[in-house]
Parts: sequence; C-alpha cells; structure tokens
Amino acid sequence: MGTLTSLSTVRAKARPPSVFERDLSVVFNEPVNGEYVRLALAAPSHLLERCRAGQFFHLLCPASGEDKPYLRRPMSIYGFFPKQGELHFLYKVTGAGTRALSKLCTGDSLNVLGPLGVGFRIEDDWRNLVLVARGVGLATLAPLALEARNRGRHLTAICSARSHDVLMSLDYFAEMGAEIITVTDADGTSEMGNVEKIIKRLVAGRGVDAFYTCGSNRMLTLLQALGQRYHIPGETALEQQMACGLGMCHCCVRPFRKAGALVQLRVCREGPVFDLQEAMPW
Amino acid sequence: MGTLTSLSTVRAKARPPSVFERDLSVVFNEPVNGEYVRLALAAPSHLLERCRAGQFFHLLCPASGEDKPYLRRPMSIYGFFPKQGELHFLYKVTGAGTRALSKLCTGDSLNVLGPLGVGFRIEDDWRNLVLVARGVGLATLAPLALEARNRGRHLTAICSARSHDVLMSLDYFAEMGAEIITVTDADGTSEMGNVEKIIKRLVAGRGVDAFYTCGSNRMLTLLQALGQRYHIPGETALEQQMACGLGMCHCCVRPFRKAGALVQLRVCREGPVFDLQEAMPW
Amino acid sequence: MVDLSVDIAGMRLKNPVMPASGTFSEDLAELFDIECLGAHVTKTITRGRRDGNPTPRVCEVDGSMLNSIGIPSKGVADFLKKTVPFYRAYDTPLVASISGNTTEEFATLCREVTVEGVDAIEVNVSCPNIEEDGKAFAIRPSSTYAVMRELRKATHLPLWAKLTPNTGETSEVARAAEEGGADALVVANTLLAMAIDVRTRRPKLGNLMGGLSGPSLKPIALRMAYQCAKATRIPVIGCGGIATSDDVLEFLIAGATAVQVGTATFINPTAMVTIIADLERRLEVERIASVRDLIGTVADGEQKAAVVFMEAAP
Amino acid sequence: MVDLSVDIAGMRLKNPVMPASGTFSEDLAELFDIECLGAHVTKTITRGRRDGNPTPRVCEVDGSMLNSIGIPSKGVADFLKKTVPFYRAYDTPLVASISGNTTEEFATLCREVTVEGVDAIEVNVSCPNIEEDGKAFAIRPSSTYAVMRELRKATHLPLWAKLTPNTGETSEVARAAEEGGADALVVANTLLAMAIDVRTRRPKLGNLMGGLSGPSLKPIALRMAYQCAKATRIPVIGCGGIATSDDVLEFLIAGATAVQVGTATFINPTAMVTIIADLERRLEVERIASVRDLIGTVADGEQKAAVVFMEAAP
Ligand SMILES: Cc1cc2nc3c(=O)[nH]c(=O)nc-3n(C[C@H](O)[C@H](O)[C@H](O)COP(=O)(O)OP(=O)(O)OC[C@H]3O[C@@H](n4cnc5c(N)ncnc54)[C@H](O)[C@@H]3O)c2cc1C
Ligand SMILES: Cc1cc2nc3c(=O)[nH]c(=O)nc-3n(C[C@H](O)[C@H](O)[C@H](O)COP(=O)(O)OP(=O)(O)OC[C@H]3O[C@@H](n4cnc5c(N)ncnc54)[C@H](O)[C@@H]3O)c2cc1C
Ligand SMILES: Cc1cc2nc3c(=O)[nH]c(=O)nc-3n(C[C@H](O)[C@H](O)[C@H](O)COP(=O)(O)O)c2cc1C
Ligand SMILES: Cc1cc2nc3c(=O)[nH]c(=O)nc-3n(C[C@H](O)[C@H](O)[C@H](O)COP(=O)(O)O)c2cc1C
Ligand code: FES
Ligand code: FES
Repeated sequence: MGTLTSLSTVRAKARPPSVFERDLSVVFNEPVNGEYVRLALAAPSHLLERCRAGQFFHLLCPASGEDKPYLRRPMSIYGFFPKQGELHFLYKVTGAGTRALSKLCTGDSLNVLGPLGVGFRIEDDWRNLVLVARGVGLATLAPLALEARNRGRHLTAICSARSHDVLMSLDYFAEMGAEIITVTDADGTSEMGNVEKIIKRLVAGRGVDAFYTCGSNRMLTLLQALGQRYHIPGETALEQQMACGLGMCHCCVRPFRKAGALVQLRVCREGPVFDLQEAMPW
Repeated sequence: MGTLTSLSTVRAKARPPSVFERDLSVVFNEPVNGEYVRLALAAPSHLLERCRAGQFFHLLCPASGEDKPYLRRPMSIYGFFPKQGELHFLYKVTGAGTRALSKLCTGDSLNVLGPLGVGFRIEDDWRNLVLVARGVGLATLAPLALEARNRGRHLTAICSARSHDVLMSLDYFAEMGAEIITVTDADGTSEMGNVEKIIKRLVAGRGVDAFYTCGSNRMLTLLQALGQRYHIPGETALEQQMACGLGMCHCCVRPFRKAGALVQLRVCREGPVFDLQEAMPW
Repeated sequence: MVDLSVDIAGMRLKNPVMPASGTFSEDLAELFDIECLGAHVTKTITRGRRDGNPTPRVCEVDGSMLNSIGIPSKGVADFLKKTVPFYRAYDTPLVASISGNTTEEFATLCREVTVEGVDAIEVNVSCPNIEEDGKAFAIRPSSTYAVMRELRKATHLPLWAKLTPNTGETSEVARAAEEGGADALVVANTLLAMAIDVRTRRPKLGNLMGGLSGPSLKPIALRMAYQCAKATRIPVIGCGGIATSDDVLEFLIAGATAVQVGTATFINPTAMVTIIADLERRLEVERIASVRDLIGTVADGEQKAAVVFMEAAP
Repeated sequence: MVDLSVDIAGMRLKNPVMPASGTFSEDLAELFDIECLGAHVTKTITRGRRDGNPTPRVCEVDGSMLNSIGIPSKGVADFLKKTVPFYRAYDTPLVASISGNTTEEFATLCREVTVEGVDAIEVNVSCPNIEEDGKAFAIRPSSTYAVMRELRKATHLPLWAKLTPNTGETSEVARAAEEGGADALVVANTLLAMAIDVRTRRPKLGNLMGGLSGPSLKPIALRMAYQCAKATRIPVIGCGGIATSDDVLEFLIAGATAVQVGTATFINPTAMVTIIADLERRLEVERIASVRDLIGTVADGEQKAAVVFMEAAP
C-alpha cells in the first residue's frame, strides 16, 4: 500500500510501467508427473528482473476444443532466470483453464500479465529459513530457494506429498543448495505429529529465523502454533478466486487478523504472501 | 411438404433417418483462387446416395483464433461422389464461419448436418437444360451438371464472373460434358443485354426446356422475363439467414408469388430451390 | 436402473428433457425417434393466421443468438387438423403452446386447443398485452394474474405459464401466475436484445430488436428458475441456454423439476438425445436412484433468507 | 486528424471511452498512462465502511462472468482523503460513483462528494432501496424519480444515473431519471444471475446470486442504450460487454454518446488503450471527421415507431 499513497504525489504516468502485459513464447510445456505440468516461457530480462519469489502472473489461457476459459488464471512464479531469459510455471491440471494451458506447444504464444502482488520477505537477519510445502504449494515456494541462495541464506525445505512419485522439485531445491527433508503419506511420515517433531529438531539444532508455507491448511495451523511458541516469524502464500489480478475488483479478498480485528485484504494486491500469524486457516 | 403430411399416418420413428448429423474428416481444403476455397470431406456412401443437386448441408464451423462462430453455416453441395466417398463444397471466405472453415487441415473433422432441403427438379421431358451462374452461385449449380450427365441430358452452362481469373468450375463442367459459355465484366460480355442475346440464340437453336440460376438478382429477373416470353419453366436457388436448417425455427422465410398471393416459405425446407417464376428478386 | 421420470402437475414424463416452443417441430423426427423425449412442445400458435416479422429474423451474437420470428402462425384450425394428429402417433405427452394479444382471444384459443391428444397447454404470457400498454402480460404481476385467471376458466388441462426474463419482478410474477391458476411455470422465454451491423449501420434483425437465447441466457434463466421455485409451490420447468447434462443438473439442483432445450438443438439437432443418455449415465455413476432426488438440492443454506435483498444488490 | 471528443452534459471528454465503476482503480496506472482515458470513474462508495459480500465473489460462466462484490467501501472520508487527491494529478475529468440504501443517505453522500476535483457524480441507482421492498431504485420509474429529485437538490455537479437491466420498464425508468434531474444515463449495470457447481451443489458465488457482465450482456445493454436514447433527450453512456472498437461503434450508432468498459479490462488490462487507438484509426480510414457524427445514426427507419410494441414481442 506504500506505493499507492506515494502515487498521489508522484504522478503515476511519469513512471515506467511496473506490471507488463505481454505475449510470450513457449519454450517447453512438459508433464512433470501424472498431475503437474512445467511451462517455460521466453521472457525479456527487464520483465524477469522485476520478478520476486511469491509473486504471480495472471495468464490468459487460450481456448482449446471445448474449453473456453474466459477470465485469466493466476499462477505463481515457479522460476525466473534473467540469464536464460526464461519464466517458469508449475501447474496442476484441474479445469478448463489449466487443461487449455496444458495443450500449448513449443513456439505457441501465451499472454501473461505480471509480475503481480507482493512476494516473500527475507529480512536481513533471517539466516536460517524453513519452508514447508505440499502439493502445488511447492510451485509457489520453490523460487524462495533461488532467492535464498542468491542472498546467501540457509534454507531447509520440508517437502510433503502423497507418495514419492509425486514429490516434485527435489532437484530444483538440491540445485539451489537447500537441505531437503521429504515426508509422504505412503511412508506415514507426513502426518502433523512427525512434521512437528522434524521442525522442533531444526529449531533446537541450527535454529530457525523464519517459516514459509503454502497450500496446506494443516501446515499453516502447525506453523502458526510453532511460530507463536518459539517467537519465529513467518509468511504464507494464499489463494483466492480472482478477476482482475490488479487490485481493482475486490473479488479476491480474504479475512486477516490485524490488531485484534478482522480485516479483508486482497490476495492479488496485499498478497498473495501474508504474515503467518495474520492469516486465517480456511 | 408431401413427406410431412404422410408422417401423420406412417409413424416417423419407424423410418430410418433421412438427414444425418456426422463428423466427417477433411480430405482436402484448398484455395481455388483468391476468394474461394474447395473443401472435400470423406463421407459414407449411404449419406452421399441421399444427396441431390441443389441441396445443402449445415456446417458446424469450429472456433479458430478470434473467430467463434456459434450458429451452423449453410453450404450448397458442390459435388457428391459415392464411388470416391467424397462430399465437396465450394465456399467464399466472408466472415467468422467461413474464415474458421478455411483453417481446416486434412484429417481434421467437421460436423455436418444434411443433406437438407429440396434440390433441383429435372423433369423427364426436360432434354436441354441451361444454367446461368455467377459468383458463388456456381457452387450451387455445379452438381446439376453431374445429375444432367447421369440422366443423359444436354446442359449449357453460362458462367459469369468479374474476370477470367475468378471464373471457376469450368473444368468441372467440361468433365461433365456440359457446353460452356463464359462471360466476364472484364470483357464486357457479362452485361445483361449480351447474356440475353446468348440465351435467345440457344432458344432459337437446339431449344431450351428449363432454366436454372442462382446468386444473381439480375440473372433471376432476366430468366423470369425470358421464361415467360418463351414459356420455359425454370428453377432458382435462394439464400436466407438460417438457424436450424431443418424447418423448425421459421427464421429463413422469403416471400413467393403463389396463385396471386404472397406466401412466406422456408428456404431450408420448401427450398433452397424454388420455381423460377414464383421467386421474388431481392 | 436409474429413474429419470418426473411429475409435472399430475402428468408423468419419462424423463425431464423436452424441447422449447419454437425450436422443435415434426421435422426433427427425420433425425431421431422423438418418442425418446419427455414431452413434445409445439411452436406457439395464435388463433388466426400471422405472417411473422420481416427478415433477417436471426443473427448471431457472441456465443449466442437473437431471433425475431414474431410468431408466424397458420392458426388454430391448421393446428388441430395437422399438428395434433401427427403427434398422436406418439405416447409422449403433447404440450400445445398458445398466445393471444387480448385476454379474450387468449382464453378462446385456450378453449379451442383443449382437445383429445393435447395433454397440457403452455401459455406464452411473454407476448404483448395490447389492452394495456403493449408490454408482455408476464412483465407485471397484475396482468399475469388477470390473464391466468381467465385462462384457468377456459380449460381443465394443466396450464403451464411461460414467463419472460424482461421483468424486475420475477418472484412476484411467479406468485401471481400460481394464484391465477397456473399448474407449472416455464422459466423462461428470450430476453429482449439488439445488435447492429457497424458497417451498414443497420440493425441485424429486420425487426430491430429480438430475443436473446442460448448460452448467454443460462445464468439469468437459472437465477429465475431458482427464484420461481422458492416463490411458489408449483413445478418449475427450466429453460434458457441448456445444452448439456451438466446444464440440466444445474437447473434441477436449483429447483426445476424438468427442463426445455431450445437453441442447443439448432447447433446440435440431436442435443436432447445426448443429454438424456448422459443424464442417465451420470445418475448411474453417482448412484442417484431418481432424478427427482436432485430437485432443489442446492446448498443455499444461510443465504436463502436474504434472497430478496440480494436480488437487488449484485 | 479525427476528432474523438464528446460532450456529456457540458463536460468535454477527449474521447468517448472511460472505465466502468468497480472495474478500475489507481492500480491500473501501473500498466499505462491513464491520462489517455475519456474520464476516470471510481468504484461506487457508500457513506460508511462496508465489508462487502462473502467469497467467492466471482465466477466464470460461458464466455462471461458473475460477480457479487457487494460494494465494499472504505467510506466517504477515505475517498475524499485518498482517492480524490490521487486523481487530481490528472487533467482527465473525475466521476465519483456513489450509492445509498435510503434516499437521505444517498443525498447526504451526494453533497459530501461535491468537492473540488470531482467533475461529475455517477449515482448507482441499481442499489437496493431498503425503504421500499429492497428492490433497486432503478427497477421502477416511481422510485427512480423520487431518489433522483433528492439527489438533484444535493449537488450542482452533473448527475449521471446508472440504470439496471433488471427491469421490464427501461424506457419509463430512463424518462423518470431525466425528469428527476439526471444529466446523463449510464446504461447499464450488471444483470442478476446465478451459477451452481453441480459437483458440490453449492452456488458458485458466496452470495448465491450476482451480476452478469461481459460479452453476454452486450446485446441487452445495447438494446437498453437504444431505448434510453429514444426515450430521453439527455446523453446516454453505453456500458455492457464492450471489448473492441467495433463494440464502441455499435453503441454510438445505437445512440450512445460515450461508453464505459468494464469486464474487458480484467481480460486485457490495456483494452481501453487499444480501443481508443483502434477507434481513431477506424474513423481515419472511413473518413469520419468526428466521433460525434456517428451518434444515433442507426438505420432504424421504418421500425422505430413500433419500438414499444416490439419490446414485448421478440
Ligand atoms: C496467487 C495464486 C497463485 C497460484 N499458483 C498456482 C501454481 O503455481 N500452480 C497451480 O497449479 N495453481 C496455482 N494456483 C491455482 C490456480 O490459479 C488454479 O488452479 C487455476 O486457476 C484453475 O483454473 P482451471 O480453469 O483449470 O480450473 P477451474 O476450476 O475450471 O477454474 C474455474 C475458476 O476458478 C478459479 N480457480 C480455481 N481454482 C482456484 C484456486 N485454487 N485459486 C484461485 N482461483 C481458482 C479459476 O481461476 C477460474 O476462474 C494459484 C492461485 C493463486 C490465487
Ligand atoms: C442454402 C444456402 C446455400 C449456400 N451455399 C453456399 C455455397 O455453396 N458457397 C458459399 O460460399 N456460400 C454459400 N451460402 C452462403 C453462406 O451460407 C454464407 O456465406 C456463410 O454463412 C457466411 O458465414 P460467415 O460466418 O463466413 O459470414 P458472416 O457474415 O460473419 O455470417 C454471419 C451470419 O450471417 C449468415 N449469413 C451470411 N451470409 C449469408 C448468406 N449469403 N446466406 C445465408 N446466411 C448468411 C451466417 O450463416 C451467419 O449466421 C449459402 C447459403 C444458403 C442459405
Ligand atoms: C427461433 C426461436 C423461436 C422461438 N419461438 C418461441 C415461441 O413460439 N414460443 C415461445 O414460448 N418461445 C419461443 N422461443 C423461446 C424458446 O422457447 C426458449 O424459451 C428460449 O429460446 C430460451 O431457451 P434456449 O436458450 O434453450 O433457446 C423461441 C426461441 C427461438 C430461438
Ligand atoms: C467486479 C465488478 C464490480 C463492479 N462494481 C460496480 C460498482 O461498484 N458500481 C457500479 O455502478 N457498477 C459496478 N459494476 C458494474 C460495471 O460498472 C458495469 O456496469 C458492468 O460490469 C457491465 O459492463 P461490462 O460488461 O463492460 O463489465 C461492477 C462490475 C464488476 C464486474
Ligand atoms: S482480483 Fe481483482 S482485486 Fe484482486
Ligand atoms: S432455418 Fe430454421 S426453419 Fe429454416
């Protein structure tokens, strides 16, 4: 909101656009496993340089066969690589929009709007970061590993999934030098009691300066409790149905606890990343 | 309408369907000149055997890019070849539907509904047939040459166009053994006075038993006059905006002179071929 | 075996899928056995002959269509002589759609079509009432009630009132129709709309304005079907943009007992056949014994008390 | 050089393209220079704070969308302190959209936003009138007239009345607004609609019902714009499904003096920029000197006398 009030004095039109609407060309669009697809788009560096972990793009999915998505679809930045000139997404095929997206071929073009929203914060004195991710939450949290490496922080990634087959992004995290802990339903290791034990061990060990999570209600609740107990700050990324993605329509609000009261904040503008303790389980 | 009243006694459901809704596969879809495209579909012989010159199909043009045609588009049968198993159309690219049609590739599928409507009549004692066609009217009249040959009639085709480049179907008519007379705006031979002279020569020569036309108001008016003067019967195919194509919606009516009164008839059901003298210039 | 049958005011339909008036005729029997339908609904007729509106009578708008047919009619004599006998060859119930510009004309026609072979009468009260200001009867509760009361006196057959979306008082009109004697509500007719060719600057319809039908109408008709089901105790027959079995489920869940399929038949003439088959399969897969178990099952819990307020405040 | 400027009740707009209330905010300035727009129209505010409706507040329907935002508002104080100053940096006229649930509240707010920096007031009379039965003011001519008369007394600024499509009396409501003192009509707001998720059987909107906007609304809004232009002598601002310069031409030809673009901005945030550029190019190519030469040029010749009748008989 800081940017918004400053606009009233500095005339907005004097500034270069900070959000882009562009047709980007598909580099690849490949299945990761039965459910997820990884999409890479060729993007100019001035766009990629504006990207931050936790931000998202609003994608204009093309019509494809019976599927005629109308609204844009929000999708977290999975990776942004100014040197290669690539912007990556990781998505789960769930309905008309993502189904149409999954039909894109190399060379096709896709209209994107972004980067949008507020990304993850990494305060200067947060040395040891812990992220806990499950399912598609991984897509949102993955670029945090990239930023952590770039800024020389230690990151532990606790990755949860139904089974080892659908555990994603392990290579990605390994490449970024993150420490990886995997838990699965198949092993019985993903239940909350065990995750709690793992995190407590991390706190007792090298210590934890910040938690990050996304995509699981139970993880959010657990981290809120541990954060309160050990006074560890944290952040979570949230989702909501969106129309504009820019803050104009007020479709995407969620309630947050702020100073004892419930306030409605826009996921697309004040989020999608929010303070861990202010967020409400859904 | 004869079939309709008979239905009240013979239960319709006992009869096999006489109109088909089918996905057919594209054999080719090639430009004929700058404006027209010829489309060939692979079709089963039981469908092709029901086709008559003058009938049409109602095509479900696919969405393509920005073009999202909703209603079906009526298109005359340009050729039907039970032996090769092919159904042909000749169309002019004019709007969303035909533009989408023109994007079809070999092997793509197209949903068609037909054959629909009443085709051209060739009475047993009509030996010498004359057709006068211009522009896209050729598409509708061409299969008449096929039927004339099959039934051993002599056909003279007067083909009119802006210039020789856009004169179509000459090979087709030649193959069917028709006598061809071409007139063009470029030569100045297509003006009505000249066409009238040509027809009068035919009447005076081997004689004319029936006129057929389509696609030009001026031709229709000329043939109506000559038909009355020489007592030569004839038929014309007409167009109108359509929704159902089957006779249900009454969208496609045009006025006709019948027994001194004006009556509204459905182009899709009582037509698209009508008596030459009953038709009204538009 | 799932049970697709539904009951509309004492009339049993083998399934809840029937054609919408004006989008169906004997001609469709050339494509499939129309005995498979829940009912046969004929094109609206007037007492006397009418030519209908000038052409073009149809045009396309974004993913839907406009029409201004204007109810051409061969009159009631032709209907009784040709149409009714045609459908007598079928066991499927026949629903005759009628319309009139004055209450008296309407009631007379209602009496005239009360014949053997006609199983219910759909009264198209979306037609103009020339005794008042030319607005459709079903735009106002008062004129709806007045015409329904006279129609009720004119026949012992079930009366289905077909409502218009061109009103701000759907619930009130529905209640007025019920009080006036309607046995069921058909919701809804087309929505008044317009399109202009920007090249020629001419209206795309010969009649200037026409009725919107097809997919664009669906969310509006669904809202009306829901309102009518809440506002009355008589069965609601949903109509507007229905093209798939999912659309049928949506209307049933909202509170409709049956549905009519209109424009979809123009796009896919066998749409109703496909919908019925899909519906049966869906129920089997989801182990729902009867289609009637779906009616009005929308999970509207907390909100429904606030419906009137919400009506006005999207 | 073509002239794109138009005049709305004495206010000169550099071009006829402006955003629709609720689909625009300061945030769009991050994408392009919003000085290029004909006017800036703010989201409707109420006097006090309001949270708005439960989520989900938006869903997709066939090629369009439904919303039930419910006018969340930070109240008039916030508006005067933050919103008005933001737009003061622009030369483009600022139009403040307001709403109230009682005539008095509405009129008070109207007075409060009559400040320097606000150039016109758009009164969203499509909101519920809780002093009557909760229906929107603009559903009936009588309540439209009554509220407009009070609003007229509350300000000297141009008053734009924003009408609702949820009525069977568009022409009458338009005349009532004019008589009540409106300087222009914005035609129209969203159309009440509904969608249900057939898997969960839950309404797709947290509020059960919501407003339809986008391409599906266009032929309905166009019809209303035409009706309003015929029924009154004040300028009409068309709104509903406008996404291209062709759509703008269609509304101008139908009789609108300017247009508002809503949902299209959600799909293509730079839609208005593209539309303005395309419009200029179109006029150049077709050698039309001024966009004003297009207004109301629809070739409705013979039909227009019969409009009222046709309204009821598609
Ligand atoms: C900020 C943000 C980041 C996201 N990042 C990712 C990601 O990286 N990878 C990924 O797979 N998914 C992500 N999602 C969820 C993704 O947006 C939805 O899965 C997608 O919109 C579904 O569209 P659909 O047409 O395939 O499904 P449908 O169910 O057909 O969608 C219907 C409508 O609901 C909306 N919708 C459905 N699910 C969601 C959801 N979970 N959140 C918001 N809107 C939804 C759609 O946008 C569409 O408008 C993110 C959502 C948000 C809000
Ligand atoms: C019985 C019949 C046979 C026809 N045969 C041929 C043929 O063999 N070859 C050919 O090129 N064209 C033929 N036409 C015309 C053809 O149907 C139109 O050119 C086509 O529908 C245009 O569609 P569009 O989407 O490209 O154009 P658009 O102008 O975008 O169409 C908009 C709407 O108007 C309708 N429409 C436009 N022009 C016509 C027209 N002339 N007649 C009827 N509806 C129209 C379309 O079907 C559509 O619903 C025939 C028309 C009829 C009625
Ligand atoms: C071409 C056409 C003709 C129609 N004629 C009538 C009619 O005669 N009587 C009537 O009550 N409704 C008529 N309707 C309205 C339909 O019955 C139906 O209510 C409307 O089209 C909405 O349903 P749909 O979206 O499934 O088409 C007609 C609709 C169309 C498209
Ligand atoms: C998300 C959303 C919010 C809206 N909020 C308002 C509002 O606050 N006040 C108002 O008068 N109209 C509001 N509208 C209606 C629009 O201003 C416009 O009238 C309508 O959407 C039709 O135009 P469109 O089809 O171009 O979107 C809103 C519409 C949408 C989609
Ligand atoms: S999606 Fe429009 S405000 Fe967030
Ligand atoms: S197109 Fe429907 S009756 Fe001819």
